[in-house]
Amino acid sequence: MAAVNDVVIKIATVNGTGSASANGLLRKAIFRMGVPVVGKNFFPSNIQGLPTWYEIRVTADGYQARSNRTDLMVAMNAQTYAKDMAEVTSGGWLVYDSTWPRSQLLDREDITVLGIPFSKLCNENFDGVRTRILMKNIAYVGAIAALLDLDLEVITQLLEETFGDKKHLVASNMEAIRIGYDYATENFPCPLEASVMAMDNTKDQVIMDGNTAAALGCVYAGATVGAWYPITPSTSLMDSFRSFCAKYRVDSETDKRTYAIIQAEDELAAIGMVLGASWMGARSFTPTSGPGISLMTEFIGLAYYAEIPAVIFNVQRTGPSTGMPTRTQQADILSCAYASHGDTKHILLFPANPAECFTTAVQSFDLAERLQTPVMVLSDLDIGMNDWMVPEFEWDDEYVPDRGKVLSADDLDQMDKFYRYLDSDGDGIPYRTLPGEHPKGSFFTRGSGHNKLGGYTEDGSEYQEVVDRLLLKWETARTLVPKPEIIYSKDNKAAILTVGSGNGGCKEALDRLASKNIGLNYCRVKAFPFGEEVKGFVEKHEVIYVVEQNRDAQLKTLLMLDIEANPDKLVSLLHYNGMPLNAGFVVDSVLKEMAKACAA
Amino acid sequence: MAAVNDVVIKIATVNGTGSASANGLLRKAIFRMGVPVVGKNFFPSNIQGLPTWYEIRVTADGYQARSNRTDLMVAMNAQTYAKDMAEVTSGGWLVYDSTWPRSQLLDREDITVLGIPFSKLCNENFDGVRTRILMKNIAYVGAIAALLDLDLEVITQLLEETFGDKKHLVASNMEAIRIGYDYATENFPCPLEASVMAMDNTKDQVIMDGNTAAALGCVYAGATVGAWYPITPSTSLMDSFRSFCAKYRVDSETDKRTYAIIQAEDELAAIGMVLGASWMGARSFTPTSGPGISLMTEFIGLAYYAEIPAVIFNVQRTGPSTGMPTRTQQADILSCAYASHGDTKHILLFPANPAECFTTAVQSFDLAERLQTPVMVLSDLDIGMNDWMVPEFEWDDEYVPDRGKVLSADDLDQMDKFYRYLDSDGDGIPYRTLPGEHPKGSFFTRGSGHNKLGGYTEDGSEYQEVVDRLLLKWETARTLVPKPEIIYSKDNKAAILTVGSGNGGCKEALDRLASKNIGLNYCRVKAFPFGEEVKGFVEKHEVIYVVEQNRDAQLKTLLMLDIEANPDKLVSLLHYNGMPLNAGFVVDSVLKEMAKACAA
Amino acid sequence: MSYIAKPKVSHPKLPKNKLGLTERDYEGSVSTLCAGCGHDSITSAIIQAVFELDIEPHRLAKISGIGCSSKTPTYFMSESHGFNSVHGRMPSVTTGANAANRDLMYVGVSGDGDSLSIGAGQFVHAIRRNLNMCYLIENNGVYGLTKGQFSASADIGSKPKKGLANQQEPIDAVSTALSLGATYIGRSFSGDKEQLVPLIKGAMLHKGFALLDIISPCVTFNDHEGSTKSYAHTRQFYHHVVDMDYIPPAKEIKADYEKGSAMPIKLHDGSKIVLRKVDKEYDPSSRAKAFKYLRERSNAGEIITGLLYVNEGRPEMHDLMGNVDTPLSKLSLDSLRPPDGELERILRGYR
Amino acid sequence: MSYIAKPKVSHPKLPKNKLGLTERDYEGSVSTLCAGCGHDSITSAIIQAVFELDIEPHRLAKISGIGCSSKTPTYFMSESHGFNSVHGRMPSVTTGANAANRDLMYVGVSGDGDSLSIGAGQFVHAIRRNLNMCYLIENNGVYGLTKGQFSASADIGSKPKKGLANQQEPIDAVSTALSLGATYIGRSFSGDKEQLVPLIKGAMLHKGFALLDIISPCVTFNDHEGSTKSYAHTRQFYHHVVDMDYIPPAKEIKADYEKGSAMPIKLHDGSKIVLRKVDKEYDPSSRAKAFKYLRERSNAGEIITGLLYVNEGRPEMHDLMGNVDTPLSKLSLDSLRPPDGELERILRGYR
Ligand SMILES: Cc1ncc(C[n+]2csc(CCOP(=O)(O)OP(=O)(O)O)c2C)c(N)n1
Ligand SMILES: Cc1ncc(C[n+]2csc(CCOP(=O)(O)OP(=O)(O)O)c2C)c(N)n1
Ligand code: SF4
Ligand code: SF4
Ligand SMILES: [Mg+2]
Ligand SMILES: [Mg+2]
Repeated sequence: MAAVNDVVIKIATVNGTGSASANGLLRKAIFRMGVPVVGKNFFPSNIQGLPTWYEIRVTADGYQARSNRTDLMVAMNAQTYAKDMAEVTSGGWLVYDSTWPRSQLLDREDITVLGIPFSKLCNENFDGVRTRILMKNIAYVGAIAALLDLDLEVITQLLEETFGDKKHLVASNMEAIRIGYDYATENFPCPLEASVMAMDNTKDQVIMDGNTAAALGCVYAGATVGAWYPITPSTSLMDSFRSFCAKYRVDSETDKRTYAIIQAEDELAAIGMVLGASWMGARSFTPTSGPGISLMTEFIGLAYYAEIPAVIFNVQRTGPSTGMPTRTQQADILSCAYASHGDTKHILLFPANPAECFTTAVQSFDLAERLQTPVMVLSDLDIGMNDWMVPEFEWDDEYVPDRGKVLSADDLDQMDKFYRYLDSDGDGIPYRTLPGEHPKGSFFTRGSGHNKLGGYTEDGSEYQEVVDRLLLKWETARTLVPKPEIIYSKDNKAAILTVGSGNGGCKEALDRLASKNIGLNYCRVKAFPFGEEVKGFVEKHEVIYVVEQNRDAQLKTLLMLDIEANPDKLVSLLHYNGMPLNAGFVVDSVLKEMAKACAA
Repeated sequence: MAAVNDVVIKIATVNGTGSASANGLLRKAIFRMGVPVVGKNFFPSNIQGLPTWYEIRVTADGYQARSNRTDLMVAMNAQTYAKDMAEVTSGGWLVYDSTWPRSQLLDREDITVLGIPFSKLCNENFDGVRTRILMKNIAYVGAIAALLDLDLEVITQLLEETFGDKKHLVASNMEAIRIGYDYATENFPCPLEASVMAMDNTKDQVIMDGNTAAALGCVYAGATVGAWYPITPSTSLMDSFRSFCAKYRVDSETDKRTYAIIQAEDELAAIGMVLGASWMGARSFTPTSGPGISLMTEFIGLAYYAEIPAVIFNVQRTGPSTGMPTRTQQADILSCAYASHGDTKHILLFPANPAECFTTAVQSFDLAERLQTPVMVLSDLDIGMNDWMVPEFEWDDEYVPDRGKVLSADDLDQMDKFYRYLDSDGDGIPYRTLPGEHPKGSFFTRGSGHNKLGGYTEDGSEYQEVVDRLLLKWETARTLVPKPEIIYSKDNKAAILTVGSGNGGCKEALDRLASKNIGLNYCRVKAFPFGEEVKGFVEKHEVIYVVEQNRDAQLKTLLMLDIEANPDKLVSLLHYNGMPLNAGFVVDSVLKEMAKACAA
Repeated sequence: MSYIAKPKVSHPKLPKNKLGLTERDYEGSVSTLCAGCGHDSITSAIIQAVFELDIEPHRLAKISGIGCSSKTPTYFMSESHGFNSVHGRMPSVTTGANAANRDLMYVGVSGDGDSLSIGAGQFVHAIRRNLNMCYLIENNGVYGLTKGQFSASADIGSKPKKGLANQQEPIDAVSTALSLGATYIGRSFSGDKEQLVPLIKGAMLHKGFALLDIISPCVTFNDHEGSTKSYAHTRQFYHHVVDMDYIPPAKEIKADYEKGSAMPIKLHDGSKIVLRKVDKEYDPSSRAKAFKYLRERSNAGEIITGLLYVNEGRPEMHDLMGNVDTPLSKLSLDSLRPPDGELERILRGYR
Repeated sequence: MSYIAKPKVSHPKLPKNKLGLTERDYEGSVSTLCAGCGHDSITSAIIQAVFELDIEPHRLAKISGIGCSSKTPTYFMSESHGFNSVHGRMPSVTTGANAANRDLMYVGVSGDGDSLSIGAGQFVHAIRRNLNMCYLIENNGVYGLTKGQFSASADIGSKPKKGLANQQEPIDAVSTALSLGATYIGRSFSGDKEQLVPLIKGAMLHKGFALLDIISPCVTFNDHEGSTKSYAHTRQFYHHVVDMDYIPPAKEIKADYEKGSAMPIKLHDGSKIVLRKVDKEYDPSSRAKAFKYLRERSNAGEIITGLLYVNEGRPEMHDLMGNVDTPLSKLSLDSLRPPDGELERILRGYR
């Protein structure tokens, strides 16, 4: 099935052996040749010594999801040879280190096995254990370059960019490239049928992971206080924020910082810090993942009820409990939507890729401050830690942040008396003040019963008045959150509806189904609560395939609850084994469900 | 509206002044006269000095809910005189301490105001500040005894039971009773039209609060490890467990205990302790309330996924956040059902009154051990802390606890090898072993990805096999949990469906509606997941009034999600101001909804 | 919370501070605590301290957890911003608030349950950061609001109203803070206003984490015979070891201190505190020695009070982080963004 | 977790203990930690200790939180029950387990992140209860599993691989445990098996809370120059202060200890430990003095190791509670119910 500019390369190595930079070099080289790529990392939940895979999909069409093929397997890890070979798609190739013979590799006749003595070659050409290991990685890049006909100029240039002044490193790396390249060229018919051919499909595109993009969004939103507790797969979000801040938030004269990153003692403290900072008027956020959300539950309820802005990035991983920390899933939707005891509901935003992580991050602060409530950005490991090709982000230098209804000292001067929880505008959103601004602005923030004036109460009707207003605010939120992406293929009765990282696989599936003459409409929700558009879309269709990455149909659940979508027409296609979604799953499932419906 | 044996007495005092025992005396006296009573406490979230009310409903019919009348107000708290007077139902009476004149009491002409100089009388007859305060409380009991024609013999007997050998206390209390009694008899026409007349409607009944009953259930279930962190309104559950244990669980010879109550450092630790103890094979539980549940969230997910039994009593209070800790609500249903990140769902049991708290407590351990998963008993402040008249609990001395699938040392001896998560019986429930029992029984408990053998895994399909089995276990749970209470009045198309403490008010409403010729069917769910019976009931009806005590229709939510109940026929009647439900609310709301439906 | 409206009468003859405010102006709502509760005395000491320090009410933020003690921020400074958060989590909220706005003064009020049980983790980590705040533990040895269970500060052998004496080792806030490096540590007693007011003043002005562990008897649940946190017991075993005077910026040190026993320390705003050592052996500048002294004395049943350790030298959180002087919350968002057009440059690195 | 199947070869010549087991029988799955990780050395010290103590594997429960360190229970004693719980919550799970079954031996394995940050509250409260367990902190100054952030045990001035040196006061597990009253406190180093093995044996047999704070370098993230938790730094500044020997029940104390420096202590099972004081000034029976000594030495940059404090006298949790000797989990449920017919009597009180 592999073809020119439509190949899936998978590299099997051991973690901690430095293969990440070699894999990145490979991915970038293809991208620089103008050919779209997708890069996915499959790594274990440990630090060193276990099998790890990097998958590069070369996709002229620019699809964003993983493919369920493996055309060219580079099996560098003896522990997983057997498994890796089994995975190669019929007609594909397997490259392995033939320094040691592997007779079991002759098992499959439907694939081509290419042995390259990487270790031997590197031992002959390089000194030092560490160098030899690193160079072996570069050497397989060289071999792949030959097999797929990559542009060596581009590779050279990338190495130069990486090592800059360190010319000797450029030289030694190029030597390793050559070793692999030459061996392949001499021993095999290069290039393979499936190769990479320069084109012009990556213009104005970048390759980035979602955590970096979200961090950049936080910088652009003007966030100043980031509190967090490390947890995979959200850690790199704060790491990136720290790097950007080191660059853009240090006063060049005084060397002083205009940001505070606080590594909290745990997630309970991290969210407490965010609430404290937001209360003071700073834009503040915390990145975390499932277990962290569970620990933040009590504070999230306080923020909801006391109406304090907060931005929480939940980079979801496979649950429940510790689950599989290095695998992806979308299974925190329900627990985030209704986090905390008592009557609560929370705004969720669902970016679908790194580009949206950037814009959604900015939006999340605007919405949190406008609505005075926690906003949770639900990304996942696939978006957060994998390499996506996305259009260059745009930034409007005229952007005016929405700080919401905050009374200034002047406003307060002109007021008789300030009451915190009055709904003066009829939109369910009260006015707030910032501590320290003005003597008249003081009020008491509390999670205990309070009335609309902000006073403590145990009076049932005063209490009820406030929680009822929160429902009105929810309706306002519905009008402010991002609208879904909707695509009509033709005016038919069936559609696919998905969320977040389901987007890539579903869109590709739409194309594939269309090629089978099945034209489905498409809706990708971007936020909870759902607005009119989602409701209208659901109502308009007779069958909606709800594609999501969890076991319990959590998105479907929200559709049923928030817009009373009729469950009879919502057909769940659930993918939750921890791997990113691929179009094949969607296509197969849709076809199966269609067949079932016909049979019934 | 008040009539003989149908009176609502409300006593307004200040907390910390010892009125609780006087109020208890009054309630018991009526009960001992064979007349059913309901006792509700409305107290502030502080310790001393704020207004507090005790409401006694005298109800020949034996209704269990509050009434929305106040026939006889005993206004002992000057701070709340005005409010208290305003609350008296037209035609009712207000008793106040006339030691100081209260001219504003003449405001209402539709009620009768009776002044009794309690303070003056007590100052004349007793010495010491504390004694005078306490005796003033007893004196109002005396006055009410005269006004309502209570049996002084019964009161004397109760005082004798209370004070036992301390004859002088009996005497002084009886003197206080006399003072109030005589003043009322001499100055007012006693008894009032609404009075209490001895009958025989309390045979085989007891008066108890739900926390005491649940604690007794834990004792009978054989619970040995109780870990907790104090929180209103669940605290008295552990207090009662401690008292019962002090009596029944201390070895008479060695003076040693067969129970461990651990006051944890917080709720995270409390649930951790429960899991540790359950893992070791002890029956273990924790009582808590909303904020505690939020803090337990992470561990609850671990228990679900690692399949560890746990019993959690959630005595619900008004949320969100700290909310109103001394007011009731049923607003943790949703957060308990889906507690924790990732795909999880949990078994909920809903007792409706103290008698059911007793049986449900026992059941909860059986179910938790049978199903190897957390079971949450959702009570509330109304059930847990108020005085309910319920039939004497029954206990079958032949009761055989269900310890679930635990392999004994003998079983293990005969096995080749033990694997923790195999579904050998096809019901989704694997076998477990207890640490220390047998060398072959050892296994590794973890919240991280594991396969059916109990081994660590990061393999998608191995992971999925286990979480899919958990769904099968859920279906087994569905068949094991308690069935709903269903009452058919006639074969009509409309019904009331409720849960927990909604029971009393709804049943009374059924009677009242029936008297208006509106005959509704009735279903009270006792557990989540819902079984066939609930599903059948919902399907059979065209309109179902879902009565629940929260803002967001959380029970309706579960019906929609768990049995895909059609929301169109579920009409929510929501009562969530923190006060216990009363029948009037249900009747009025049903009538209003019926009118709306007719108009539409 | 109270049903009694607070009388807002003007009292022309009450003394005024530099801001023209009277002590009344620093009061809050009427307390709803039990009559005689130690916490109310601490409230009034706070009011006196802030009045005398001429603090602008709206420039002070008062933060608490949950408990009788944590309710007290409602009872002082009604013109200040208050935040009654969740149980045990006052430190994190204060950390975030302070990170956002370093210019305000932060007073955290907590209980022994709030800080030493559920909040123990946050308590120790706020100390580690040398968070610039005044942290008050109103310590009664019990959970007042949930009706009298022992807290982690209950002493071994202390008897409850009924039931068995406590057998668990107490967590002593002072020695914990010493072992973690808090930079201003005092212990006092709600019934000793004379000692308490200057301690609070110093704590408010100290730049860094200032802890005051204040024994504050719970009259309802822990003031009986046999309780080691009762008024009677505290009075009996109470020892001043290092008292202090607070001297405002302008004033000179005048009092005639006995040589060797007085130790003046300059605070960051120019004011001074003078330590007066009652026990000359005591060294309030050494964590190691202070700890040893305290343990030995507390083994002997003594309650050692006063300003027990102080270190004006250690940088507080913002300085440890190297932050700008302007509060982060006051920076305009525009100034926080990379320059116009910079995004394009950044993105070039991702091609 | 590993893809390599563990070879299950029999080794007839390996030495056997009293139970007829070899050290091999106390091993677990193959470690998936980084080659050279200190934690693996601790695992092997544990294996040696339990082998030599003749412990029946299934009578020991091993419990952990989350982290590289918390993974290690998989790598020893595969015939024991293990519980890899959630991050920072090993103490509570162990408390509950022990409450239910006091007869097993409990080994808790934790990391500095697991115990001193997220788990700080549970850590201190387990100490307060004098929970009968052996609590190991595999202390590397960083969060290994999340890739090298500083933990709360990082020393001031310790440098990360890149970025700025740590400025926050460390939480020292040993002095915290001293201030809270743990009854057996030791510090050691993963690279010093000779010291470690007897310390672990004593900790396992001690009746009460035994803490071992074991410096265990993280070769991947915290073993570079400038790190104060590296192999090199630890070796350089490492001082034995009180070493100990473990002497099994039957054996007599034979070795010839220098007078005044040896201190024999009898453990509850009849075995003995003999403390050998390297620094004769040191007093491992006084919390006050030990604390002072440790702080002063650590101020001087020394890493003080050995059995630093021990108190065999304080009752452990069950004895504090007055519980029966039989494990609660072994009592038949029937025996726990009030006698037949008693319910009726109870209910009479509610009429
Ligand atoms: C998460 C949570 N758990 C439990 C409670 C119940 N609770 C309220 S106050 C309190 C203890 C207060 O003790 P302390 O901090 O010593 O304050 P005090 O009342 O003694 O002044 C508890 C356990 C709560 N509010 N939140
Ligand atoms: C609630 C929660 N937050 C965060 C994490 C992520 N996490 C896993 S291990 C770890 C730190 C481990 O550090 P330490 O205990 O010192 O162990 P080490 O890896 O250094 O041995 C963290 C933060 C988690 N698993 N759970
Ligand atoms: S219960 Fe105790 S702590 Fe609470 S207000 Fe009353 S006296 Fe104070
Ligand atoms: S990362 Fe560090 S702590 Fe973790 S296994 Fe590797 S060396 Fe050990
Ligand atoms: Mg207290
Ligand atoms: Mg560590």
